[in-house]
Amino acid sequence: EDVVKIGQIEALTGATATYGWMSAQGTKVAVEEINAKGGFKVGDRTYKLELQQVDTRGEPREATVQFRKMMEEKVHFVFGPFLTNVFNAIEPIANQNNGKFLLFAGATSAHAALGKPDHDYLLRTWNWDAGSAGFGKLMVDYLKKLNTRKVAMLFQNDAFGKTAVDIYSALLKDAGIELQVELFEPGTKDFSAVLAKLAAGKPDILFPGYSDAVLYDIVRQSTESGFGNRFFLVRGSIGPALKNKDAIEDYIAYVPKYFEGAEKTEPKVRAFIESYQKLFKREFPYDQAPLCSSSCYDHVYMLVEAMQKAGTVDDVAKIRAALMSMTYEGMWRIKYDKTGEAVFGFDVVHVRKGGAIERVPYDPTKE
Amino acid sequence: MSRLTWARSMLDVSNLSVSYGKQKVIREVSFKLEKGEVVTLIGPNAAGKSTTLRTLAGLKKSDRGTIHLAGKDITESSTVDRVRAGLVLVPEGRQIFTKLSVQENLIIGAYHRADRDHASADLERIFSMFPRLRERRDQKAGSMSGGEQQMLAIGRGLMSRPTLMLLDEPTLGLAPIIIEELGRIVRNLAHEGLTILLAEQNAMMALGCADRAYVLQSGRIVTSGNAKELSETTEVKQMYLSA
Amino acid sequence: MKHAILVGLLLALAVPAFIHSDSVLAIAVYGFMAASLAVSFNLIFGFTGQLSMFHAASFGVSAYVVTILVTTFGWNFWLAIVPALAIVVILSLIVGTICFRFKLKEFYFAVVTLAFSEVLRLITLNWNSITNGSLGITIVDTPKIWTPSGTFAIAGGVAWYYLTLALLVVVYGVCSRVLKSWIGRCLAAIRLNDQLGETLGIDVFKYKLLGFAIGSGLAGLVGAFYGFYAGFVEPHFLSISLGLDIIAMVLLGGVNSLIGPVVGALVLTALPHVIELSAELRIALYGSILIFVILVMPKGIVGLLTSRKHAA
Amino acid sequence: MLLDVKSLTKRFGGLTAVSNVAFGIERGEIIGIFGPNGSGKTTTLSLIAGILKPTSGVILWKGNDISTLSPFEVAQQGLVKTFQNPQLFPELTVVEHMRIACHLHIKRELGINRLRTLIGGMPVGLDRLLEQKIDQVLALCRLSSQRNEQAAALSYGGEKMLGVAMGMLCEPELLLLDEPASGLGHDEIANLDAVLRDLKSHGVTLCIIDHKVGFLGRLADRSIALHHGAVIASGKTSDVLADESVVAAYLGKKHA
Amino acid sequence: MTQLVIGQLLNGVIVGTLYGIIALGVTLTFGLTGVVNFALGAFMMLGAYATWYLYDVVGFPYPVAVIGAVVVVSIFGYVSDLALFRFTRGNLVNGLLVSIGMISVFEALVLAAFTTTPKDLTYVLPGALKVAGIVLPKIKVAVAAVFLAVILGTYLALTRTWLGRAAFAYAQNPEAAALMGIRTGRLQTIVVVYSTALAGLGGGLYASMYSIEPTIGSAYVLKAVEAAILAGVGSVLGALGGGIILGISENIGSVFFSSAFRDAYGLVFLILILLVRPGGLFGDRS
Ligand SMILES: Nc1ncnc2c1ncn2[C@@H]1O[C@H](COP(=O)(O)OP(=O)(O)OP(=O)(O)O)[C@@H](O)[C@H]1O
Ligand SMILES: Nc1ncnc2c1ncn2[C@@H]1O[C@H](COP(=O)(O)OP(=O)(O)OP(=O)(O)O)[C@@H](O)[C@H]1O
Ligand SMILES: CC(C)C[C@H](N)C(=O)O
Ligand SMILES: [Mg+2]
Ligand SMILES: [Mg+2]
Repeated sequence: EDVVKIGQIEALTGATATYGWMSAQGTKVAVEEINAKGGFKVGDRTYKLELQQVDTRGEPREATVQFRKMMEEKVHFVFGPFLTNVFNAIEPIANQNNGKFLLFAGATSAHAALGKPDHDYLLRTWNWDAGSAGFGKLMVDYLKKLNTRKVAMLFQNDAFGKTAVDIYSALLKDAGIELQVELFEPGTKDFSAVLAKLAAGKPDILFPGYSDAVLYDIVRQSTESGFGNRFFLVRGSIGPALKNKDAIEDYIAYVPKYFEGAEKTEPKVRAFIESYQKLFKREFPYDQAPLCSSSCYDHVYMLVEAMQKAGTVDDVAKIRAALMSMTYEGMWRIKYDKTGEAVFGFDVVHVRKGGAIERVPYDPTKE
Repeated sequence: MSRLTWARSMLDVSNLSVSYGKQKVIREVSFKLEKGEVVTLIGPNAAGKSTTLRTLAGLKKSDRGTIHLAGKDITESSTVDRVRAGLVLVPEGRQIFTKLSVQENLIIGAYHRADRDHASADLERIFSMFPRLRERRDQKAGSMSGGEQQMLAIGRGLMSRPTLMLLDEPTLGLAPIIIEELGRIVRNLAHEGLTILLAEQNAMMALGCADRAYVLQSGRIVTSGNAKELSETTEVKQMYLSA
Repeated sequence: MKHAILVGLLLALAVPAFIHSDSVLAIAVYGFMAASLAVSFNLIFGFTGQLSMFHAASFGVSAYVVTILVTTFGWNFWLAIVPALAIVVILSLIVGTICFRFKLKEFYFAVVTLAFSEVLRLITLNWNSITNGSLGITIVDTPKIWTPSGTFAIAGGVAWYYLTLALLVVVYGVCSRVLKSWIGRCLAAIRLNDQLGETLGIDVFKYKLLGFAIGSGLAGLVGAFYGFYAGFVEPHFLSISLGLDIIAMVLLGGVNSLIGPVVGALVLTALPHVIELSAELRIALYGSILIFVILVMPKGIVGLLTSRKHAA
Repeated sequence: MLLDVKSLTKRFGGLTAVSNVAFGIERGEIIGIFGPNGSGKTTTLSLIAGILKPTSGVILWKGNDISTLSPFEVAQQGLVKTFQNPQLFPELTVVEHMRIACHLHIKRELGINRLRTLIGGMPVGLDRLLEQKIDQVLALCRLSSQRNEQAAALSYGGEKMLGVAMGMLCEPELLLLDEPASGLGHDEIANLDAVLRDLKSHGVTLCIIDHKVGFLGRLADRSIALHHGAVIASGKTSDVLADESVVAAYLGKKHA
Repeated sequence: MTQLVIGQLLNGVIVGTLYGIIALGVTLTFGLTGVVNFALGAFMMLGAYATWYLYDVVGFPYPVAVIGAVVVVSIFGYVSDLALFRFTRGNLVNGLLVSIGMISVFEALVLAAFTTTPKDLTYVLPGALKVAGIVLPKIKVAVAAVFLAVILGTYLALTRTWLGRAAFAYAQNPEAAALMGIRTGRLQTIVVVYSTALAGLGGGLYASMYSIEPTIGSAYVLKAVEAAILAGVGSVLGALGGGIILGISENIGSVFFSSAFRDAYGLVFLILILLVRPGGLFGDRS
C-alpha cells in the first residue's frame, strides 16, 4: 500500500498553542476521514495519508530541527506553521529545500514572502489580514461606515502583534481613522490598567488582541469596569460577545464562518463537526476551532484533489500548478491567487446588545 | 547509692557501637545512669563523647547495641519520641535558633510538653539561673556572645522539663565564674530528681559536680567510678585536671 | 574521568564522518552551544554559588549586538564579537557590582539578576528602531574564516558542528583553567563560607565579580555564534525560560563537576527530539524524566558516576 | 607600637558592647583578653579585624587607621582573626582548607604574575613549598592524620585547631585568636601552648581571648580585662588576674 | 486623572493579593523545606481547572466548587510531598528541578483532559461597585477580601500557635528543632500541603475573574517568587505586602508609561527595595 506523508509543524502545547493545536486537529480529522474511506486514487494507485505532527511548543529553534527532520524524511507536504516567529525561523531552511516540497503556512509573515524567488514551495492558507484581498481593508471600511473616528488597538507584544499593528495602522491611517496602540506581555490576564488608560483617550471602539483567551478577559474587564463596550476584531470568535451580551454595545468580528449558524444550514459544516466529535470524543470547541481546524481540514482535501488532478503524489511543481488553477468547494470556497495566497469567503458578524446577530457574508473568490 | 536496687535505671546503654562510614567511632560502650544521678563522660578530643550523646538523642544511628530509657527500649525511636519520653540533649556548639529572640528560644523548649501553655514559671526559673538571659530576653539569639548562647542552650534544654538531660560540653566558652555557677545548678537539678549526663573536656568542673564518671578514649570506656575517687587518681589528675 | 572526556571528544570529532543527517547535526550544534552555556553558567552557579538569572541576558545581548553590527552596520562577524563581548562584560560588571556591593545573596541575588535580565529583555522587545522589536532580526550572513587556500564560509551542518564543538572546547578550557587556578579556590571559598574567606584575605567582592563576569562573558561568546547558526535573533533569547533551561541542564548533569553540565545539556537538548509521542505524552514524559533522574541521582548524572566531590 | 586601639566604642542599638576601649600591642608579645561572657571581647577583636565597623574610635596599625577597611584588606595587611565558633568550608577536606588559606602567600609571592599561572600553572617550586608548609602546619596542629577527611567530620576540638592552622598559613604579623582553647582537652591545650610559643618565637604577635585562665595566664605576657565593654584592668597578666574587680566579675571565688 | 490613578491603585492592591497568596505558599515552603516550589503555579492552575470543572461542568455551587478544588489540589500536594518533595528536603537545587518537572507533568494532564482551548467560568458575581466615580468589579473585591482573610488568618496562626513557633524554629535549625521534640517531617508535610492548598484556593478564585489555560500558572509563580523575595523570605505579611507592591507598581506604571513594560515596573521597584534592604522589605538585614 502506498502512502503520502503529510507533516505538520505547530505549537501543540505551551503558551502559544491554541491556534496550532486546533489546526492540527482539523488536519487530523481530514486525514482520518480520507484513510477511513480507503484512501484516495491517483492514476491507478491508491494512497493513504500518513500524518506526522510535531510540537514546536512555539519555539522557533525546535521547529528548525523538526523541519530539517521532515525534509530528511522526504515529506513533500508540510502544514504550518501558524506562528510568525516560527515561520521566520524555518524560512531559510525551507528556501534551501525549494522545489522539493510544499509548505502550507498560516503565519502572517508568510504573506510577505509569497512570490519571492526561492519560494516556490510556499502557499499561504489563511489570508486574513494582509494584502489586497485581506480582510483588514474590509473591516476598516465597515468601521468607516459606522462613523468611527478613533480606534484603540490592544495587542499582545509578540511577533504577530507587531505585524498586525503595522498592517492596521497603515489601513486605519488610509481611512482617516485615528489610532491609539497599547501592547501587552503574553500571559497578561488583568487588563484593567491598560484598558483604563486607553479609555482615557476616548476611542470609539476597541480593537483587542487575537486569541480567545485574551478576548474573554478584555471584553469582560472592559465592560464590567465601564472602560468601553464597543469591540472590533479580525480574529477569534463571538463567544465573548455572547457571554457579555447585555454589557456590549457593538461587537464586530471577522469570523471565517459563524459555525453555530452554519451548522444548521450547511451540511458540510455539520458533517465536519460530527466527524470531529466522533474522532476526538469531545465537544466541538466553537470558540476558535472553526478558524483553524476547518481551514486545515479543507486544505487537506484540496491537496488531495490537486494530487489527483496532477496525477502525481510527488511532483510538487505539478501539484502546485494544479492547486493554483483550481477552486475547491469545501466548507469554504477556496482559490489561490497567483502568488500562492489563499482567497476564500468569510463572514462579518455584528453582535449587538442583547445578542442580536447580523451576518454579512463576503466572498472574494467570486470577484 | 541510696536508690532501691530493683528500680530500673534511668538510662541503660549496652554494647553501643557507632561509626561514620567505615570509621568506627564508638566501640561496644556500656554504661548506666540511675535516677537523680549526675554522671560525667570525660575524655580527650575526638574520643567520641559528642557522638555518644548524639546517638543517645537519636540524631545518629548506632550500628549495634541497645539503649533503654527508664526500662523502655528506645534504640529505634526517633529523636522526637525520645524527647517526648523525657530525654533532652543540649547539643555541642549550642545550635540555638539564631533569628528568634532569647525568650522565644526558651519558650520553644517547652514545645513537646503537655502543659506548654503554662511554662512561664519555668521561664522565670531559667531567668533567675542565668540573669543575663533575662536582661537580653528580646535580643536576637544569634547576636548574643558565645557564652550567652551557651547559657541559652542550657536554659532551653531545661524548659522541656526533661527527666534525663544530656549536656554536651556545657562549659564551652563560659567564664570561670559562670562555670562555677553551672556546677551549682547541675547539683541542684539533680537534687530535684533530674538525671544528668555530662560530656566534658573540663574534667575539673565535671568531676566536681558529678556522682560518677566514665572516661572515654578512642571510643572505649577505659575507666569508670566514683567521681571524687577518680579525680584523686594520679592518672586522671595528670591527664585532665591541670588546665 | 579525564580519559572519559578525551574519548568523548574524539568520538565527537568523528561523528560527522558517520552521521549525515542534517537534523541530527542540528541537534548536536544546538547541544554544543547549550553545553557551552551550561558550563559557563556553572562557573557562576556551581563553583561560585551564585544563582545568576542573568545568563540568558548575557547570551541574548551579545547575540543582538553582533547581529545588529553585522546586518545593520555591515561589520565583519569576527570583529563584531569584540564589542559584543565588551558590552556583555560591562553589563555584567554593572549588575554584579550592584548586587555584590549590596551583599545580595542566594535567592535575593537570583531575583535581582532576573529583574535586570527582564528589563533588558523588555528593552530589546520594545526598542523597535534598533532591534526590530518582537519580530527579531533575520540573519542571512554567514561567518567566514580565512585559510591559506582562500576564504571559507561557515555554512551547513558539518562546518557548524566543528565550529560549535571548538566553541565548547574553548569555553570548557577557559572554565577549567580558571577553576584550577587560585581563582578557583577563591571561588570555592566564597561559595562555601564567604565570611571565612574574607578573613583569610580573599577579596570576596572582587572574586565574585570576576567569576560572574567571566561566566557572563562566555555566555556572550556563545550568543555571538548562536544567532548566526539559527538564522535569527529574537527577544526570546533573553527569556527567563532559557535561564531555567540552563539551570535544569546543569542540575541534571551534576553541579559539582565541569563535565556535568555538558552531559546535562546534550541530554536535555536531544531529549525532546528523541521522544516521539503525542504532544501531551511527550511533555509528561519529559517532566517525568527530569523528576526521575534527580530522585535517583540526586547529584546529577555525572555526580552519580563519580562519587568524589569537586576539590577546591 | 604595632597596633594601637584608641577609645574604641561599638553600640548595637541601645547596647554598648565595647565602650571606650584603649590598648596597644607591641611587636612580638602575647597579649591576653579576659572578661565575663558578653563583656565585649569578641566584638573588640571583630572591630580590629574589620568584621565590624566601630561606632567611634580609631585602630592604628603601624600608625595607619584601619578601622574602615574590609576584613580581607585587614588580613592582607597582616592581621588575621580566627573565630570563636569554628568556621569551615563544609564539604572540603582539611588539606583543601589549608590550600585556600595559602591565598595571601601566593598573592604576596606572585602578585600580578598570578595571571600567568592561568596558562602555565603554578610554578613548581612554589607549589612544592606550599605543600610542605601545609604539611608542617598540619603536623603542628595534630591534624595530619585527618588531612584528607572532610572538615565536617572533625570533632569540635579538631575544628578549632583547623581554624588556628588556617590562621597560621596566612602568615600574619598579628594573629587574633578567639578562644582557641575552648573545647580542647588537656593534651591539646598543651600542644596549642607549644605551637603558639613557637609562633611567637618566629616573630608573630598574638592577641588571645580565652576563658581557660590557666592556659592563657601562663601564655600571655600582658593582659587586659573587659567588663561591660570597658577595660577594668590591664597590665601584667598575673596582676590582672589578681585584680579584685576581675575576680569579682569574672573569676569567682574559686580562683581567688 | 485622579480617578484613573486611584482606581488602578485599588486594582493593583487586588491583583497584588493574588500574587500574595501564592507568594505566601512560596515563602512557607521555602522556609520550611528549603525548596522553591515553582510547581505552585501549576497547582494554582489545577485549582482553577478543578473549580471550573466542578462549577461549570458538574454544576456545584461556586463556594463548594472552590472548596472541592482546594481539597483536590491538597491531595495532589500531599501526594507530591510523599512521592517527591520528601526526597529533596533542604536541597534547593534538586527541589527546583523536581518542581520544574512537575510543571510539565501537570500541564500534560490538563491538556489531555481539557485541551488548550481556554475556559471561561460562568460569571459568579457579575457587576461592579461604583464609589465616587471609581468602578471596581464586585468579584475582584470579594476575591481580594477572601485572600486578605486567609493571609491574615495564616499570619495569626503562625504567630500565635505552637505550630507556628515550631515552623519558625524548624526553618532556622532543623536539627535543633528535632531536639525540641518537633515532629519535623510532619511539619514539613503540613506546610507543603498547606502551600499547595493556598495555590489551589488562588486558582479557584482566579477562575472567577479570568479565563483559564494550562499555562496560567507560570506567570503567577514568578510574580509570587518576586513578591516573596521583595518582602523577605519567611515573612507572612511580607508576602502580602510584596504582592501588593508588585500589583500596584505594575498597574500604576502601565498607566503612566507604556504598558509594554508592565512587568518591568515591579522589577525596578524590587531592585530598588533590595538595594536598600538586601534581606527584603520585611526580612532581617543581613
Ligand atoms: N560527621 C562525621 N563524619 C565522620 N567522622 C566524624 C563525624 N563526626 C565526628 N567524627 C569523628 O568521630 C570521632 C569522635 O568525634 P566526637 O565529635 O564524638 O568527639 P568528641 O569526643 O566529642 O570530641 P571533642 O571534645 O573535640 O568535641 C572523631 O574522630 C571525629 O573525627
Ligand atoms: N549584633 C549584635 N547585636 C546586638 N547585640 C550584640 C551583637 N553582637 C554582640 N552583642 C552583644 O554585645 C555583648 C558583647 O558580645 P561579645 O560577643 O563581644 O562578648 P564576649 O566578650 O566575646 O563574650 P563571650 O565570652 O561569651 O564570647 C554581648 O552582650 C552580646 O549580646
Ligand atoms: C495566532 C495567530 C493569529 C498567529 C499569527 N497568524 C502569526 O502570524 O503569528
Ligand atoms: Mg564533642
Ligand atoms: Mg566571645
